[in-house]
Amino acid sequence: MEKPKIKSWPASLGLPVALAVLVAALSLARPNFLNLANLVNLVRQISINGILAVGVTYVLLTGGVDLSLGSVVALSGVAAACFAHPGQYPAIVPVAIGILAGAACGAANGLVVARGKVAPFIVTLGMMTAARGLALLVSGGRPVSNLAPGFTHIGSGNIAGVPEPILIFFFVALLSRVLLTNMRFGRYVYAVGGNENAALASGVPVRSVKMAAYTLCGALAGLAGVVLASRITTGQPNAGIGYELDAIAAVVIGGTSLNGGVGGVDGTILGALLMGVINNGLDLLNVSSYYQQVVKGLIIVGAVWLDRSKDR
Amino acid sequence: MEKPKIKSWPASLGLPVALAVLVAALSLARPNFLNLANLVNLVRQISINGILAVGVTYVLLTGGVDLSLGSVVALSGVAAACFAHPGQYPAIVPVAIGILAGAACGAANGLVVARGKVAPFIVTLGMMTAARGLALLVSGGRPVSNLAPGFTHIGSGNIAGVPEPILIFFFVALLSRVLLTNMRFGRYVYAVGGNENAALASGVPVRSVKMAAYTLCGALAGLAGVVLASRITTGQPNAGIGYELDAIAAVVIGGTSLNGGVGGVDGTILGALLMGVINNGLDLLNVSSYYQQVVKGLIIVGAVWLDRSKDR
Amino acid sequence: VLQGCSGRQPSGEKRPVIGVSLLNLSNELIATLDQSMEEKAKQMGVELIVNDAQRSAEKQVQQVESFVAQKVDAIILNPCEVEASSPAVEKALAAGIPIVNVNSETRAAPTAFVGSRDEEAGRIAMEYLAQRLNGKGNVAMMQGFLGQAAQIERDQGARDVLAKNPGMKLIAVQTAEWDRAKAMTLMENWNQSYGSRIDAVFAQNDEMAMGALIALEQAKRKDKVILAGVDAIPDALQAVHDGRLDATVFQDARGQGSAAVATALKILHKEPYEKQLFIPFQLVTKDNVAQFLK
Amino acid sequence: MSTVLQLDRISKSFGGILAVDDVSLTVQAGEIHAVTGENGAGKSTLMKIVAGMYRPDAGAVRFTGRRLAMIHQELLTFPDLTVAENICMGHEPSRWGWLDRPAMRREAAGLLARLGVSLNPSARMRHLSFAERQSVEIAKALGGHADLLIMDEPTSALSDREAELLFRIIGDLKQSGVAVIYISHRMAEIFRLADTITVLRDGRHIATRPAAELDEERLIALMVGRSLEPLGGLQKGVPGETVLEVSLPGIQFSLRAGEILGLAGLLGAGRSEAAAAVFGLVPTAGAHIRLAGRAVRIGSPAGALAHGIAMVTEDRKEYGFVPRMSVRENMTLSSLGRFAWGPVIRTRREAAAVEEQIRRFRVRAAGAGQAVRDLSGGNQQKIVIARALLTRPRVLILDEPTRGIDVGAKAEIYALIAGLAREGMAILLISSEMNEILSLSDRILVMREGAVSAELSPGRTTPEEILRYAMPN
Ligand SMILES: Nc1ncnc2c1ncn2[C@@H]1O[C@H](COP(=O)(O)OP(=O)(O)OP(=O)(O)O)[C@@H](O)[C@H]1O
Ligand SMILES: Nc1ncnc2c1ncn2[C@@H]1O[C@H](COP(=O)(O)OP(=O)(O)OP(=O)(O)O)[C@@H](O)[C@H]1O
Ligand SMILES: [Mg+2]
Ligand SMILES: [Mg+2]
Repeated sequence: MEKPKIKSWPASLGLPVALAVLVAALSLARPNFLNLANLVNLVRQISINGILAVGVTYVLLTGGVDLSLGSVVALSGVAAACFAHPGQYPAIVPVAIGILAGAACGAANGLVVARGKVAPFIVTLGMMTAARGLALLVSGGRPVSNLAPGFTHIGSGNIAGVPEPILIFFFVALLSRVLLTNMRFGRYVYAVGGNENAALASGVPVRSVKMAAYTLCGALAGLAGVVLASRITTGQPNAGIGYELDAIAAVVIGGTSLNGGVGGVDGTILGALLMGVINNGLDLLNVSSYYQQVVKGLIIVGAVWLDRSKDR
Repeated sequence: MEKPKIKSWPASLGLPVALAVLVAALSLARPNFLNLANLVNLVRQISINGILAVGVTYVLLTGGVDLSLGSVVALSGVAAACFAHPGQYPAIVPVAIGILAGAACGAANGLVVARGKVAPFIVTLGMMTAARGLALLVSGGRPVSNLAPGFTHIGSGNIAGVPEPILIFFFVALLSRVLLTNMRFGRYVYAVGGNENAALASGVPVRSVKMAAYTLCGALAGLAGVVLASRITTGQPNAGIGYELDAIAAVVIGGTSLNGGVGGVDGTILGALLMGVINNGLDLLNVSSYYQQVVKGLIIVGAVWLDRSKDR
Repeated sequence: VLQGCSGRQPSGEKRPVIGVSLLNLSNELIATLDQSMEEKAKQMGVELIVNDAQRSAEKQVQQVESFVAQKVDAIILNPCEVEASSPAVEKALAAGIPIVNVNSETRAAPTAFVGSRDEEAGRIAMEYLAQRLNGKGNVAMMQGFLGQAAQIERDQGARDVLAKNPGMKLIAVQTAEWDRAKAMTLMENWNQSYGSRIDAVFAQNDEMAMGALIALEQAKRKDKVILAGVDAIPDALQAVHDGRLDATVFQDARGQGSAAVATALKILHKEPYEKQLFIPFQLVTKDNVAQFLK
Repeated sequence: MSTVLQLDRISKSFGGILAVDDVSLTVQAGEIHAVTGENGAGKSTLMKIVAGMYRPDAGAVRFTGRRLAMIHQELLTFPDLTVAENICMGHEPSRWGWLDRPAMRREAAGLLARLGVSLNPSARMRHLSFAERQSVEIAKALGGHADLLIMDEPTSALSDREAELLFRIIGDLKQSGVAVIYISHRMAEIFRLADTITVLRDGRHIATRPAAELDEERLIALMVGRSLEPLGGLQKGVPGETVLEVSLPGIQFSLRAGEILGLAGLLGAGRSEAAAAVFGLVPTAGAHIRLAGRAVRIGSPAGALAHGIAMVTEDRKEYGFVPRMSVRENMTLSSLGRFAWGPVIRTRREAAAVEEQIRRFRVRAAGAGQAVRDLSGGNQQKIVIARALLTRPRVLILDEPTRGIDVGAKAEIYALIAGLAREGMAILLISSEMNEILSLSDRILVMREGAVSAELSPGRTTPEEILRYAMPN
């Protein structure tokens, strides 16, 4: 009975199974689903959502939430694009600026959450609106285009045959996994989300941990913004709308609790994959747009339901 | 020492003060802000968000969340509009159908949350996608127009000089206030959100309470959909996008915790008012759209910060 | 930021105040429309109160209600929806305030209309594809945000042309929600499932056309697919100029904006004005792109 | 006498751990039935099965009464509701769903008065101390007109005075035919109250005897399966130089190395609050703290730990541990720096240290990886103590350190505390158990209504004298 009624869903076998079933069904219906080309395609498509989802995993683990992701993606994409015109700077400059812009937004979120004790929902909702406004201001409401090939290469190039967005996503996921499972900081993140009072009483620097989590999340949103801008070869002030919900959904599908303290990056990757497979599969099956939405909603709930009922 | 670090923020004086300051500042800057016409205007503008916010207050109090509100608004608006063509049925029929459609969505959410123990975030995110798809399916992707005057009167008519949407909002708010503070059901809602295990151990019918909360929330979203359709004289399959965030924001600004168990309808009304004043005021001041978003984000966070720091 | 103060200053002659409610200022086309209106207003000595409805018809109705409460002299409405924005028009007319619709139409008849018909854009683009394909081939269509007026009408115009060309088959239709990134993903998936079967793609706006273009280029299939968009945003014009994008359809937002302000002033000054001023769409291809590139 | 409850061969396991193993039990109306056993013996699990919160893997529960009420070891309260709402939850006075608030307040006030607790029925639960919340839970259980009352360590945080009042009420209930299952680690209480005593060990039923047939020694032997060394005289340390000087409004004391300072008082006297102020858990105006003669500002527990002050809090569920984290992660949470190489945790070192503590405290867990929320109450307490000790503090604050700990482990913890003092640790001991205070302390401070009312020496005082200074006048 100490077990709360909302399940803890440790990364159980349910999700991989749901994923496998879906993949099997799709590859029967469309043999080209399992093409190497399509699989690379699929993973590249989820890489932006994946980077965002890994970032927001930190925040959700502390028991917070970040609704500003989508707007931060737009702001950092625009900021990066402003410095990425041909002949201006080497590509590293706009990349750094994008990431910094994101980190700054995240740090602002973290500051108000940790110091001001305002509910993260409100803080990041405010940032969602404000960052979007800033993105529009910076860009004058127009896409910032004409970007240098060195910059757009990030989104479209390959290294050893693997698309760069995939490499970036894997790198981010791996690093975060290490940070969360093998580092002191990771422990603290779980402790803050698991029982903030106990963490405080155990001497965990709760405020700094929260600050760090939001800042990391923001920086990764900045990185995602850079990858997106580079992929679509423009900084779009109205890019990324709704990305926060997709990212949070991937994390929660992956078994991280919105109450904090439980979950991790492994689940997040699975969650992002599941969402990617659904999107890609429905497009491949050419399900009509209207039905696609209905079906998508049902599959997500169904997959999670299955997953949770395994460990009941 | 028993005091936890996360505040319970009871409806303190901070929010009314923030609201008063804002109103004073606006009426100085724009004398016509305090016109009766503009005030009526303002309250009418918040009535749809207000109805939604009151509805989602139930859900948030149980510790859940409902992201499907906006889509349910669209679905029930479309459903109602299909039965509201001139000479078809008396206006009560489409109204009832709209509310029932909303209640059905809410009940489906409640069922999966209460029985399936799936995280409300995921369930209602699924419903958000699915209900939007249904709205598009039902309407064939086109606005359902040519509605009977009896139906459109709801959104535009007055009773004793007061616009009907305002009356509906007040009625809903009053009823919910009584339900939550004076009725046994209300206690149970707070109990479930405050400590689900304790509620279970005390003999509170936790599942039914959750079902009821989601169903009520859905029904009120249905009502909001009807009012909206009547106000814009069409059932729009793409109406209501983002309404869920506005509604939840109003509730949380009003002091209801996303963790459940704390808050109430009074705060929600204040929260909706605050958001209405900000929107209306910024429009009246003719603040440019881009700055408006930045300013709006800052004001919301600022107001809540002020409110919370009062009782620290 | 706060432009001027009230329109009713005690000193001097009172300047007319026009309330403007725009569909969505984070849309490049609307931003251009706004800019041209503000320029024209400055030139004519008019005060504009510009509100952004952010794609919500309800918000638009609210904004017009606010204008009525503020007793502005005239309203310019850039409607979100044909039907849903109609109450806004009716409310303004009921209050005796002239209202000019700009860019797209509402069901309720305003005092005057300045703009174009989105159906025409869909028709022009699809006719271009039909001509390039000689009336025979497989077409895919990327839709805008489902249920929005521009999506519905551009869809309609394109389908009308397809109905007249039985040799052209619409093999795939999906929404990419006006979004470049979503369009790119959709095109990648189409490349996977249809491969070389797609002969032409019609994207209902240029953002999506640009997304599809990048995906096609990366798949090295652009030379086999004809691609057309709508709106003639600078990126698309540049792409047409560079021979990457085949065609786009120009919508004269600047012309619409200044004509709308001019019409509103004519109404206020009780001068004769055109009740319906159609500013036609124009097809842009490599042949004529130079005249659109500034 | 009629049978109210019959348990027939109940078994329950949690992922491989057999918590309850084939237990049968019968409880009669008007009987007070004590259930005893070491930490982790399966008492709470068995009771939760009776209350219907767990479904047994095997066996049957036959409850023939109408209503059953249970006071849980880990309190189950609604922190944001009022005392009255907590007490009436589930059986609110109402007509057609419409609440009768005055009646609720009256009922709550009446029940609390019977328990001798003066609490405002409109106070928010969140603002009460653990002991006060425990009394509210008791009042709630009494208010339900149950014919079977299960009390899982109801007095663990109550002082003798409140406990005494509770025993009188239990006596009254017995007279009116209510059956009571009573779980406690306090021997005196058990022999004072129980008609029948059941002993569990490792989840198995060991014995059920009339209380008259047993004495303390024999009961303990049944519980632990061996005989314990008598507690005897604890060898204490020799107080050295002054380590800690505390000055709070109304409270002043100093603490020397190797000294154990006992803090006695009744429920709500302010002992926990004072300790929390020293530890930096609540920012307190007018707090002046000197460590080894130097004035320090302690703004947070992290600061306190950095200064070598560690604390075991009274409310372990709220402040003691992170429920979903494992035994290992919880134990090292305060001292991760010692087990890390820069930012990287050295897992092997950590595991070794944790294993040592598990052995030292005889923690009954499936392993170091088990989540702490799945441990029994007493075992959770051991984890919290181990976590504090792993920081190697100079000053250790213990607030009800043996709450929920069984007799055997209690003796070991007493020996441990005395040993730490001998090694030179300064210890501030807050306890509601008179025995604990009297046998461990070198000096005793008594608190009353937020201020120190007396300083006594354990050798020359009596429980009666302590109580006199503790009672509000
Ligand atoms: N939810 C659970 N999951 C896994 N193991 C559990 C769970 N609940 C209890 N246990 C295990 O069952 C055993 C019995 O626990 P229980 O809480 O019944 O002991 P207890 O007799 O009440 O002890 P205490 O005196 O310490 O309160 C313990 O070993 C505990 O670790
Ligand atoms: N966070 C709080 N807010 C308001 N009042 C509090 C808070 N914490 C404690 N109190 C009150 O302060 C008084 C002292 O409580 P404290 O917990 O320090 O008592 P105590 O001596 O440790 O006794 P016990 O723990 O046995 O109740 C109590 O009356 C309690 O209600
Ligand atoms: Mg127990
Ligand atoms: Mg205490």
